[in-house]
This record gives sequence, C-alpha cells and structure tokens, in this order.
Amino acid sequence: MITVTIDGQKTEVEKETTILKAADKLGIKIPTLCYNELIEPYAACRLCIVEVIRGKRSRLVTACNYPLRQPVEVRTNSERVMKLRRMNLELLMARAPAAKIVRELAAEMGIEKTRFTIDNPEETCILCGLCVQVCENLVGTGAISFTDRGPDRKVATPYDVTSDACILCGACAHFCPTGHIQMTDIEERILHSELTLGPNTAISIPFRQAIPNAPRINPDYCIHMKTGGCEICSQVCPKECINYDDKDEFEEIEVSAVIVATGFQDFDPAPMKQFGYGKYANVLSAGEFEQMNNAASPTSGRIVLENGEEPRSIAILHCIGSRDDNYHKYCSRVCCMYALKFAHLVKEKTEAEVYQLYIDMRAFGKGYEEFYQRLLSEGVHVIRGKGAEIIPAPPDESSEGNLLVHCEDTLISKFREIPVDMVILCTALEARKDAPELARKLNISTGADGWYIEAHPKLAPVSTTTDGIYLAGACQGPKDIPDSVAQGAAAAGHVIKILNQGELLMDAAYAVIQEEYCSGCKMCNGLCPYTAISFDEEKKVSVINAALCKACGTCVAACPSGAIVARHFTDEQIYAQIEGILV
Amino acid sequence: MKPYRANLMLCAGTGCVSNHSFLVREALEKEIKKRGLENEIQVVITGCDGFCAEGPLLIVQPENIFYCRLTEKDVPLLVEEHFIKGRPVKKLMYTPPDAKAPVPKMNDIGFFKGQMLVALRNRGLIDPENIDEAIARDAYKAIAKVLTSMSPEEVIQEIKDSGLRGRGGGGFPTGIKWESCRNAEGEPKYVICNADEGDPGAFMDRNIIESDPHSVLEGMVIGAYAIGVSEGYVYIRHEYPLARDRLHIAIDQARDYGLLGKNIFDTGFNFDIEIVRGAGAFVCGESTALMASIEGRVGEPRAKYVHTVEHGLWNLPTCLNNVETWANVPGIINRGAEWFASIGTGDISESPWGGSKGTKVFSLTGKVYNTGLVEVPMGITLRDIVFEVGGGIPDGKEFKSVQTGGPSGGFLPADLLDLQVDFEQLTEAGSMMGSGGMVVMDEDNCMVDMARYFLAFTQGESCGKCTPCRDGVKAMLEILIRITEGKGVEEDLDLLEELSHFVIDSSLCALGGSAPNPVLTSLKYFREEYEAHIRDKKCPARACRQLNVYTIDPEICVSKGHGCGVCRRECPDNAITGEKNKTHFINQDACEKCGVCFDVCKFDAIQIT
Amino acid sequence: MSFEPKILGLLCNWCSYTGADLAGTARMKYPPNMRSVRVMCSGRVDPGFILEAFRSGADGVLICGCHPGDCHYVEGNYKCMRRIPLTQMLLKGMGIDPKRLRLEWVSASEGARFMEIVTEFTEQIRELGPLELQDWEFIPEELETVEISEPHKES
Amino acid sequence: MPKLKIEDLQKISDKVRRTTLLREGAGRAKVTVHMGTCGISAGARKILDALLKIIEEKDVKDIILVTSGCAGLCSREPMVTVELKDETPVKYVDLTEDKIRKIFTDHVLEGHIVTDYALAIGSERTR
Repeated sequence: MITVTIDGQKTEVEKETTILKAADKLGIKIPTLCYNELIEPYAACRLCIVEVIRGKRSRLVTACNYPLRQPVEVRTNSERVMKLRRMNLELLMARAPAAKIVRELAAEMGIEKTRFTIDNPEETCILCGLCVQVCENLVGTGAISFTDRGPDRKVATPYDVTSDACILCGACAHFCPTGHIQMTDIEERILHSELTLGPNTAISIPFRQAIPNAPRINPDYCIHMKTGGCEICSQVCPKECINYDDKDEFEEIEVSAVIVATGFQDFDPAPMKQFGYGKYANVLSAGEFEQMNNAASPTSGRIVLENGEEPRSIAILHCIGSRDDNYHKYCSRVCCMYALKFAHLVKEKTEAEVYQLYIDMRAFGKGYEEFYQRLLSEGVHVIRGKGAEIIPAPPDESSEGNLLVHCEDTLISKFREIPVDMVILCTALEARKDAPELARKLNISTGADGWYIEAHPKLAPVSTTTDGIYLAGACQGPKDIPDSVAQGAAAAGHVIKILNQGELLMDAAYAVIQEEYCSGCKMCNGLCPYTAISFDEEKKVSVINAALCKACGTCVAACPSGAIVARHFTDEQIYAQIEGILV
Repeated sequence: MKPYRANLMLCAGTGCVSNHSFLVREALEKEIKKRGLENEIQVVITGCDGFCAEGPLLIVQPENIFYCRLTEKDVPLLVEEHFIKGRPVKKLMYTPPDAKAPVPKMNDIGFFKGQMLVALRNRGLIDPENIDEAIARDAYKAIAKVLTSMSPEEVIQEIKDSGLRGRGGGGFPTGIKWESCRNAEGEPKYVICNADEGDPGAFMDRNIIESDPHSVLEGMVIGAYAIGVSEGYVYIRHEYPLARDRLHIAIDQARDYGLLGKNIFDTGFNFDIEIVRGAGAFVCGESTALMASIEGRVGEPRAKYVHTVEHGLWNLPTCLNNVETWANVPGIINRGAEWFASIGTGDISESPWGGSKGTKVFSLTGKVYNTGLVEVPMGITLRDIVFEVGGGIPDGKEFKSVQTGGPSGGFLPADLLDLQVDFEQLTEAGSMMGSGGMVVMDEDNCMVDMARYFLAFTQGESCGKCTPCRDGVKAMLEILIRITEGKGVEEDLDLLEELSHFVIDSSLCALGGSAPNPVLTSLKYFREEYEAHIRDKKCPARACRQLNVYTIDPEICVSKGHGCGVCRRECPDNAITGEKNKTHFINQDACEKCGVCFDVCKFDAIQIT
Repeated sequence: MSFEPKILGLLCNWCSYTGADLAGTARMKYPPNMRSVRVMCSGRVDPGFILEAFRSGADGVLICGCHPGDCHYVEGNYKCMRRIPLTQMLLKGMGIDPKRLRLEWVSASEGARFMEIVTEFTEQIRELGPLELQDWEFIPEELETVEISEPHKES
Repeated sequence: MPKLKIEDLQKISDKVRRTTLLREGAGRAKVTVHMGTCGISAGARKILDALLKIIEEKDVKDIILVTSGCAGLCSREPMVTVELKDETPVKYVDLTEDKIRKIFTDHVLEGHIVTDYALAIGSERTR
C-alpha cells in the first residue's frame, strides 16, 4: 500500500492502482472520453491528463492508465492541466461538433466555441476507440477497426462494407459515448421469431418451471461462446457462479427397460416458398403463434403484428406439409383442433376476423365436433380449400390486411383472395430428424416417414420388436395429448411389470447344441452376434448359453454337422412346414 | 583462394543502384573478360559508401582510386587506361567544388576524410553477401569472445562502460536498457532490431544493413546473450528490398555456419532471428507501435508508463534497439569499452547519461555539396559536418539553418553552428539527435514553409490515435498554411505556440511529442520571418509563392532574351502577354503565382518582389 | 388354365414377416402363389430348406430379410447374403435356373414393397414355367464352368 | 555447410584475408609493374602474369600488386618497382620471367635486394 495525495487529499491505495481509480475513491472526478472500466485503458483522448509531482519534478500523465508506484502528489486541476484540457476539448469540438458529451464537457470548462476549423458540422465521432476496443478485445470479433491515419482516421468495417465478422451484438453502439454508432436492422439478418418471440438474451432461464430453475448461457447468443471475449457476466456475478467451461456430458446408466418418448418435430415451412415464411414477418408457424399466446411471451400473450399493432384479420392455413404429396402424405391429426383453438383465442383476445382454410375438418375426438360447432357460431370463417399462396397486398387504405391469401373455395367453386394481416401456418408434425439414428441404437425400426414402428399395430401398439423397449407419444406417429397420455401410461404399465417381476421371462425359442453330434469345429463360435456360443475345452464341443441366445438361428444354418437345434424352429419343423405348404 | 591484383569495389547501395550501378557492373565484367583480365581483376559488389550524391561509385583497391558518376560508356576507357596501362583516369575522378584538379584517392576526399567509421567500418570493404569476407574483417569474433569468456553481466557492464546510447533517437543508455530487460520478469524475452527507418531522406539503417548486415546480426546475438533471449526479430520496412534481401542472405549464411540457431559455438546458447516486414507506416518506428505491428495488430503506440523492457512484445520483456545501436556493439566488445568511451563528449564515469560517446551516422541532405551518409564522432561541430564533410553550401548561397533529427527535429540557426553534436546539446537547443537526419537549408529556404513542410509530413504520418497529435497538429498545420498564403494574423503566433506546447505535453508518443519542434525552433530563431509573412505579407526567401509578385524586367527581357516567349507558352493561366523581340508582361490579376515563369526564364528576367 | 407357380417365401420374423403383415393389414393384394414360412432371421435359412423346397415341388423360393445394417440380430442377414449366391451356383449345377431363387430386403414398414416384390417374382416364375426336376445326375463339366471370383486373387 | 567452431573463424579469416587486405591497401610489400605502351610491347604482361602465378604458388597474402604507366625509361622495359613497407623502393629493369621469380623470392619475400637486376634504389615513389 502506498499513500498518495490527490488535490490535497490523502489516500492509501494498492500499488499499481491507476490515478483514475484512486481519484474515484476520493470522489474526485477526472473527465474521460475513451475510458470504460471493462476495457483496458486506451489513453487516446488525453482528456484525463493530470500532473504528477514527485519532489521537484512534475510530470504530465494520463490518469486512466498511469500506475501509482510511489507516494506522489497528483493535481487533477492545476492551471497547467486545465489549460491542456481546454485546448483538448476545443480541438475535439472542431472534430465532432455534434457530439453532445464534448459540448457539455466544454461548457463546463467555459468553452462556447472552438477556434479551429470545423470540417463537418454533423460529425459525432471523437475517435475515442471504445467501439474498436470492445469489438476486438471484449467481444473478440474485430469486425470494426480504425482505417486510415492521422486526421483522416475513422472507424469502419473492412472496405466500408457490411462485415460478415460482425455478430450484431451491438456492444460497440452500447459503449459509444457520443451515439455515433447506431444499430440498424438489416433485412436478411433478422428473423421475426428471434426478434419477437424467442428468448434472445444470452443468459436466461430456459423456460418456466425449468428444473433446476437456474439461468443458463445460450451459446447461440453468448458473445463469449462465439468469440472467446466478453466475460462481462463473470465480472459482475458476485458469487462467481459463471462457468464457461461447462460442457455436455455423457453418462452411462444401467436400466432394465426403455420408454422412447422422443416426440416429433415441427415441419419447417420455409421451403414452401409460396407461403413466404421467413420472408414476410407476419407469417407465423403455429408454434410461434402458440408462444406468442403464452402470457410469459415477449408480448405478454397479446396477439400483435411485428410492428406492435393488433391484426385486423388472420388466416389460419391447415395442412402445411401434411396431406401433401410433396412433403408428408399423412394427416398430422392434431392441427384441425388446435387451429380451431387458435381461432377461439383470437376471437377472445382481439377483434380480428379469422379465416380457416382447411381440406377436411377432422374433429374426431370426444367433444371435438361440439367445439367445432361452437366456433362456427363465434363467426369464424371456414373455407374449404387449401391455401395456395401468400403475397403482399398492394397498398390500399380500404384493404383489410397487408397480405393476400390465395385459395380456392371448393364449396362454392371459386378462387378467393383474402386480405389478412397475419397468417398462421398449421405445420405438419414430422418424425424427428435423428429418429433413425436412435432406432439403430435401440434396435427398433422406423417407418418410411420416420415414425417408430410398434411391435404390432393392433396387438402390441406400445411395444417394439426389442424386448424391454416401449414407445409412447408422438414419436410413434402424430398424436394429440390424450392419446399420448394414454400410450405413455400403457408403456409405463409394461415397464412396471418388468421391474416388479424382478426377472425376465425368456422366449422359449433358443438354440441348443447336441453334444453328441458336435465335432468341435468352432465354426459357430464366431458367428454368434451375442457371443452366446463358447467352446467347452474339456468336452471339446461348443456350448450355447441359453440366456444370451436370441434364437436368430444363424448358427443352426451354418453348423456342418447339423448339431444345433433351434427350438421352435427346428429343421424338422421347417421342413414339415415346407412340405405342408408345397405338397 | 585465387589472388587478384585489383579489386573493383562497386557500390551497390540503393542510391547507386538507382543510378544504374548494375549496368556499370555488367559492362565492367564484360570488358574485363574481353581484355582477358578476369583472373587478375575482381569486381566486388559492396554496400553503400555513403557518397550518394556522386553515384555510381567505384573504388579501385589497392590503389584507393575513387571514381564517381560512372556510366557503362566510361567502362572501356577505364579498363583500357587504368587496368591495362596502369593510368588512373582523371576525368572520372571526383573533383571537389571550387577545386581545379580532381582528387584521385578516396581517403583524400574531404567527404571521407572527416569521417570516423565504427558502425560502418566495413562499408565498401566487403561484399555484404559473402559472410567469409565479413569474418575476415573480424565479424563474429565478438560473439566468440562473449560466449567463451564473458558472463552476461560482464557484457552488460562493458556496454554500460562504453557509454553507448540508443541511436534511434531516444538516446537511452543501451547497457541500462539491457540490464532492466535482463532483470524483468517473464519468459521468453525478445530482442528486436528496429530497421523501420521512416524519416524522409534518412537512410542510415538501410546503409548499415546493405553494407554490413553481419554487424547488426552479431550485435543482436551479443545482446541476446547478455539479456538471456533466444528469439529476435528484425523489423524492416518493405520499402528496403535490397537491405531486406541482404539481411536474408546474411541470416541464412550465419545459420549455415551455426552462428545463429541452436547451440552457437557449442556453448549451449541458442538464438535465432526472424525478419518481419513493415508496411511503411512512419509511426511503426515507435517501439510500441512496432511491437503491435509484429503482433499483427494495427501499428499504433501505447502508453509507456510500463516499459517495453518489462511488457513489450506479446506483453513479455523486450529489448528493442535501432540498427545502428546493434551495429556498434561488436566493435565495443572487440576493442573495449574504453576505446569507445574515448570518442565523444561528456563524462560517463558517474552514469551513462553523462555524455555522448562513440560515433553517429548522419544522413546529410539539403543544400550542401556532398550529400550522403556520414559517420562522425560525437562532439563534432555542426560547422564541421556542414562545411568540412558536407563541403559547404553550393552556388555561393548563404547558410541559413540546419535541421537535425528528422522531420520532427528543430531548426538550428547559423549562430549555433559551433554547437557540438551530442544528445544533450541538441536537445537543449530545441532540436534532437533523432535517428540522424540532417537537412541543411540556405537563404532560399523559407523557415515558415519548411516548418509547414515537416508538419505536413508528421500530420500525414500520425497514426491518429490521440487527440493532440491528430487534431492538434492538424490545427497547427492549418495555421501555418494560412501564414504561408498571407492570410495569417498576429494572434496566430501565440496560438501556434500554445498548440505546440499542448501537443508536446499531451501526446501519447514521441511522434506527437516532437512534431512541433520545427515550429517552435523556427519561431524561436526565425521569428522575424513569420512576422514578415504576417505583417508585410512577404516571404523573405521568396519560397512562399502565394506571397510573391512576379514581374518581368522589360530591359533584360528584350536585350538578353529577345522576347523569347518561353514564359508565355509555359504559363498555365495565360497570364503573360508579349511578342517576339518585345518585352513580355504579366497580368497580375490572372497570375496564380505558380512561379513557372521564374523557373523557365533562362535570362533571369522574371523578378520577384 | 394358366400355370400357377408354387413359391415358398422364407421371411424373417422382424422385418419381412412384419412387412408382410403390414401389407395384409393395409389390405394390399399380392398373388396367393407365395406361401410363407417364418424364420427368426434370414440367417437361419439353411440352403437345405431351399433344396428341399425345390424338391418338394416349389417353382421358386423367395427369401426376405432386414435391410443390411438393420438386422434385429445385428448381422444375421449378412450371413444370408453370402449363402444365397453360393446356393444359386449350386442350383445352376443342378440344372435349376438360379433366377428361381431370390433374396430381397424388406423392412417392417415396407408392406407396399413386399407386395411389389411378390407380384413381380411370381410373374417371373410364371414366365420361367414349372420346374421340371429330372432324375438328377452329376455333370462335372458344368460345374467347372462355374466361375468363382476371388477378389484378392494374387496375380 | 558444417557448423563453425570458434577456431574456424580464424581459418576463414586467413583464407579471405588477402582479398580484404588488398582492399585496405595494407600490404607488407607493393610490387608495381610499369605498363605503359612501351612496357606492354616489351613484355610487361608476361611479367605481370608471372607475378600473379608466383603469388598464387607461394600463397602469400600480404603482397600488393599494382600496375602503373610508363616509368619513363622505355628502353629498359619491362620494369617493376618493389617497395617493402617502410623501405625505399627498388626498380628492376630488363626483366624476364626467371628474373622476376628470383626477385620475388629474394627481395619481396626475404628482403634481400637482387642487385644484379636492379636499376636504382630510392627512385621516385609511385603514388
């Protein structure tokens, strides 16, 4: 610790403390423009120059980065210092006459006007370098930098064109002391869903009732994860909870049974160009609309357009990606009913007109048809015909919407053009992309559409072809909530049975080696995928462990001596079947 | 090895190369072969001899005959006369100004006589691309000495005792720098050779590298050993292709000989050097900016409250010295600190700050006869440099001022000609040693205009990081331009002074910290010229053309020039009227004061008032 | 009355038999000529079964297993994949057109594919006509013409 | 190239020394062959070649061999002047290759003036 005197006040500071921090401790304010405590001092503006006096020697240093090492006297407002500060501000006023903070600081010093040439009266950049420092050292992207030199120096992206290196974090604009850097939207780079719906902070609690109920870093938004820089959260967290190194881990768990309940994934309607999803901000997928309806959504559950206004009319298009030869032939089963629910919610929350464009209205469950009838009485327009295309509406004051939905109303055999403000696409439920991968791991199978196949469609709709593995929910096929619950309960029942038994009932089909015929050739040993066959060195015969054998019969077919018998599929039985069938 | 009876030392420094010395070389080799002398006479390509004004230069050894301004056409005569008949060719020799007869021997020429070669001791004597020749001139002997018989501390003490101070401009005692770098915490450490010579018209470092790269390498190896470093960089500007190539060759040859690399001389000491090319920004000659540039970042300086010997390249202890400093080191080791300290001024028995020892290489340019590169002992007077070595001012003009230390050095007036050239005295007079630029100005130079010129350079080369250097220098330049255009007001001089002190006091690095020197010294020593510009709207030196009024003396125009009309044809503004055999007349309203008429008139009929 | 071939189908329990089942539940129609025997895995198919089938009057034999990589028993179908071409060679030596024996991959979800395969195979056998098994004689010359390619034969 | 040892530095130095000494103009002895038109026609070239050859044979390193114009005594050409360091120059006349060989070994290398062939001692110095 050393004792320093700043403007006559004494204070004790640790060695290497900067004058700026020491002065701050004493409540002495030294003006700065290029300083931010999160960034290493750049010392470019020179506004914080103070006088350091040691013995008879006086020295001018910048307070932001001068480390105190000896007991010295510091003067932050001596005449010499103030003279430099005034001149500095006067020059900065000439450079950036429109920068408010410079004008204010100058006014404090009693400067009204600069004596120097003003090149650009609109200029706001004072070249303090904070933005460049943040981008390079904190964010770590280096998307902006200084170009040119001397008086021509300026902050720019490479070649003054929009830089791909920019991650749109906005840190530069945030740190800019004069407001010279502003964020503007670039059409291609901002997705509607990110702007209005999804959680777009880098640290958030992933969803309500999340367990554990703790914030986590979203690597898609975290600057540190992208560039290795930033780390501001760890600097501000008082409990040192931030752990950037946490990684996904693999854990091995031994289980007796598996219930596959991996669900479905939403069909991505972007490839269906005719609907303009991703192009028109107010074309939403059903999932996005559902999120918006959530009271905890960024809109607090209000149904609004991108510009924050309430829509005047909404079209709900059924069967997007389902019942479609080009995408999925099957019916997604749940869309009709949730589309009706949407219509109901819209009617409840807004004054908007609702158009349902359907192929067939499938209200198959208990009470569903009644709900449909109720909706009709609420004044929802139901048009039988698939939505064909969405285009922006020509500007027209009298129009009901900014988008036009083209469709054929098959009941009246007419083409229609419906003006709406918002379109909701009832996207298909599809099997998860990674379903086949999991299927291979679990030794179960998927159908052509990717849904998992049950052991038997009628007699074993929950089981799979592999013992101990069961299916539940939409991973097996499109399903609504009651059906999923029912299947889940059934799967749980199966599992409980296994767990309670404590032992597994084996299939009676397995292979046996008839020792007296076995020549001990060991051919079968290598064939068995389950390593169920071993060689008895004493007896010089191969032996099958019945508990491991799955009765595939590969060894049976291969045994040159015909010594192996596949129980329930013996040669005799099969020959008999062949004979029975053919003769 | 074959004995030759004569070595033709052909200068191949950049100056002579641009004067086609390679064509002379081809012609020489061809002619020698033609005459069957190829086994007797050898043409050797050497580094720069320094007398660049007279290039291409050829020195015939052992006779020490000095030929200059050679062209390939002179070669047959030269070979016939000198090498066949043994008669040196007088008309190709150097004739000093105002002398009647040429001076045949190099050592008798004033330009060379007044010099003392330490850093440049091998210039013109070795082929810089042949390490063996350097070794024959004792190169790498000093490495052998330090590695086998001296401890690093002893080496540092030796350098301290020699009084060697940084030749890059700062004049920081080299021994102290090495010592603090050795004592600094952090590994690995680095040594850097700053060869980013950016001062306009200065080429000391280029010259040393071009004529004797091994002295620099050897100095670096010794420094590396003393500091405890195994990695070094030479930061050389891209605009020095010849120097860079020679350095590359020298490093390759030294590596082949095991003088660089692992386990040098089997002593277990490792050191290697990498060349980094600079992109030519003046500010990258500043040590912190240079290191930023090596690291691949934008070359801009940072505050040096924490020294680079503690936190330099990649934040590790780094010892950066200039080319000339490194080149001085082997000599000190070989000949001893005492010898070195015997040259120069001051007393260094207390501290190395006490005096300026050894020699300094200056690049002498401007209004002197002998422009070129000179190495002179510290303490020599400015007068000796300008008038003895430089040969005085040409065309009978009067000496006005000399600027030392590059573009941000100060202007020293004639009163100070007897000033001894050393670090302290130059600084005291308001100038500086700098890296060794020396520009001589005569009566035709306007000091305001010169100040404007050099400030325009520093403004253009400022990195723009800090406000004073970026905007302060710009404001100063605007005022100076205003004055040279006759638009200055009385208050401008005070404002200039205020700005100068502001820029010096608050700039981040030495570029800004010294940029106002030309302005301050010209205000101090030549204030009357400023006042003439402001009050009388006149430029006493007639250099500021906007203040000149051009008229034609009708008598001279007719009697001598017969109304030749050259001025009329050349005038870009069609401001001159007249006919053949009649006097011409300048229409002052149309005259834009470009001065072309003055330049083209062969009869001095154009007058400036 | 046209010739109605008799075809034996040997179907693996997990994929092909289920696939056939699916064809059934989906009410897909395929020729009744094929009669199937369920085995646990195509790897269980003993060439003896095939010979026995031809001997017992089959005009064609169709073996269906899981797609390679999808075998319920990991690699049983690979064993089958190696056995069938050898069996076809054997058939050739016996004077039976190897086209009468076919191996196909049908997964549990490929009811339609199963239908197509059976239909197509039935048509093929129908064209080949009834298998007329002569009193069988060993003809060494014919056997020699059978080429067994050895991929790593050393030159 | 093999890595150098410290003693190799001296070896290289010795090897190249002749060249550099030549450039420094610091020889132990200087031999001037007078090569005016008269000298050349009288065979000065042969003398020069012979001298170069001897220097190579003997591998001496500190002898400076220069040429000059006519010495003024055209009838006695070819002539050479031998000038040992810090001694008066000696002019030899009517030379042949054998004579020059003897002069070189006796006078230049060992310092004994070959009076038989010498014209004069202490004649005008060549610059």
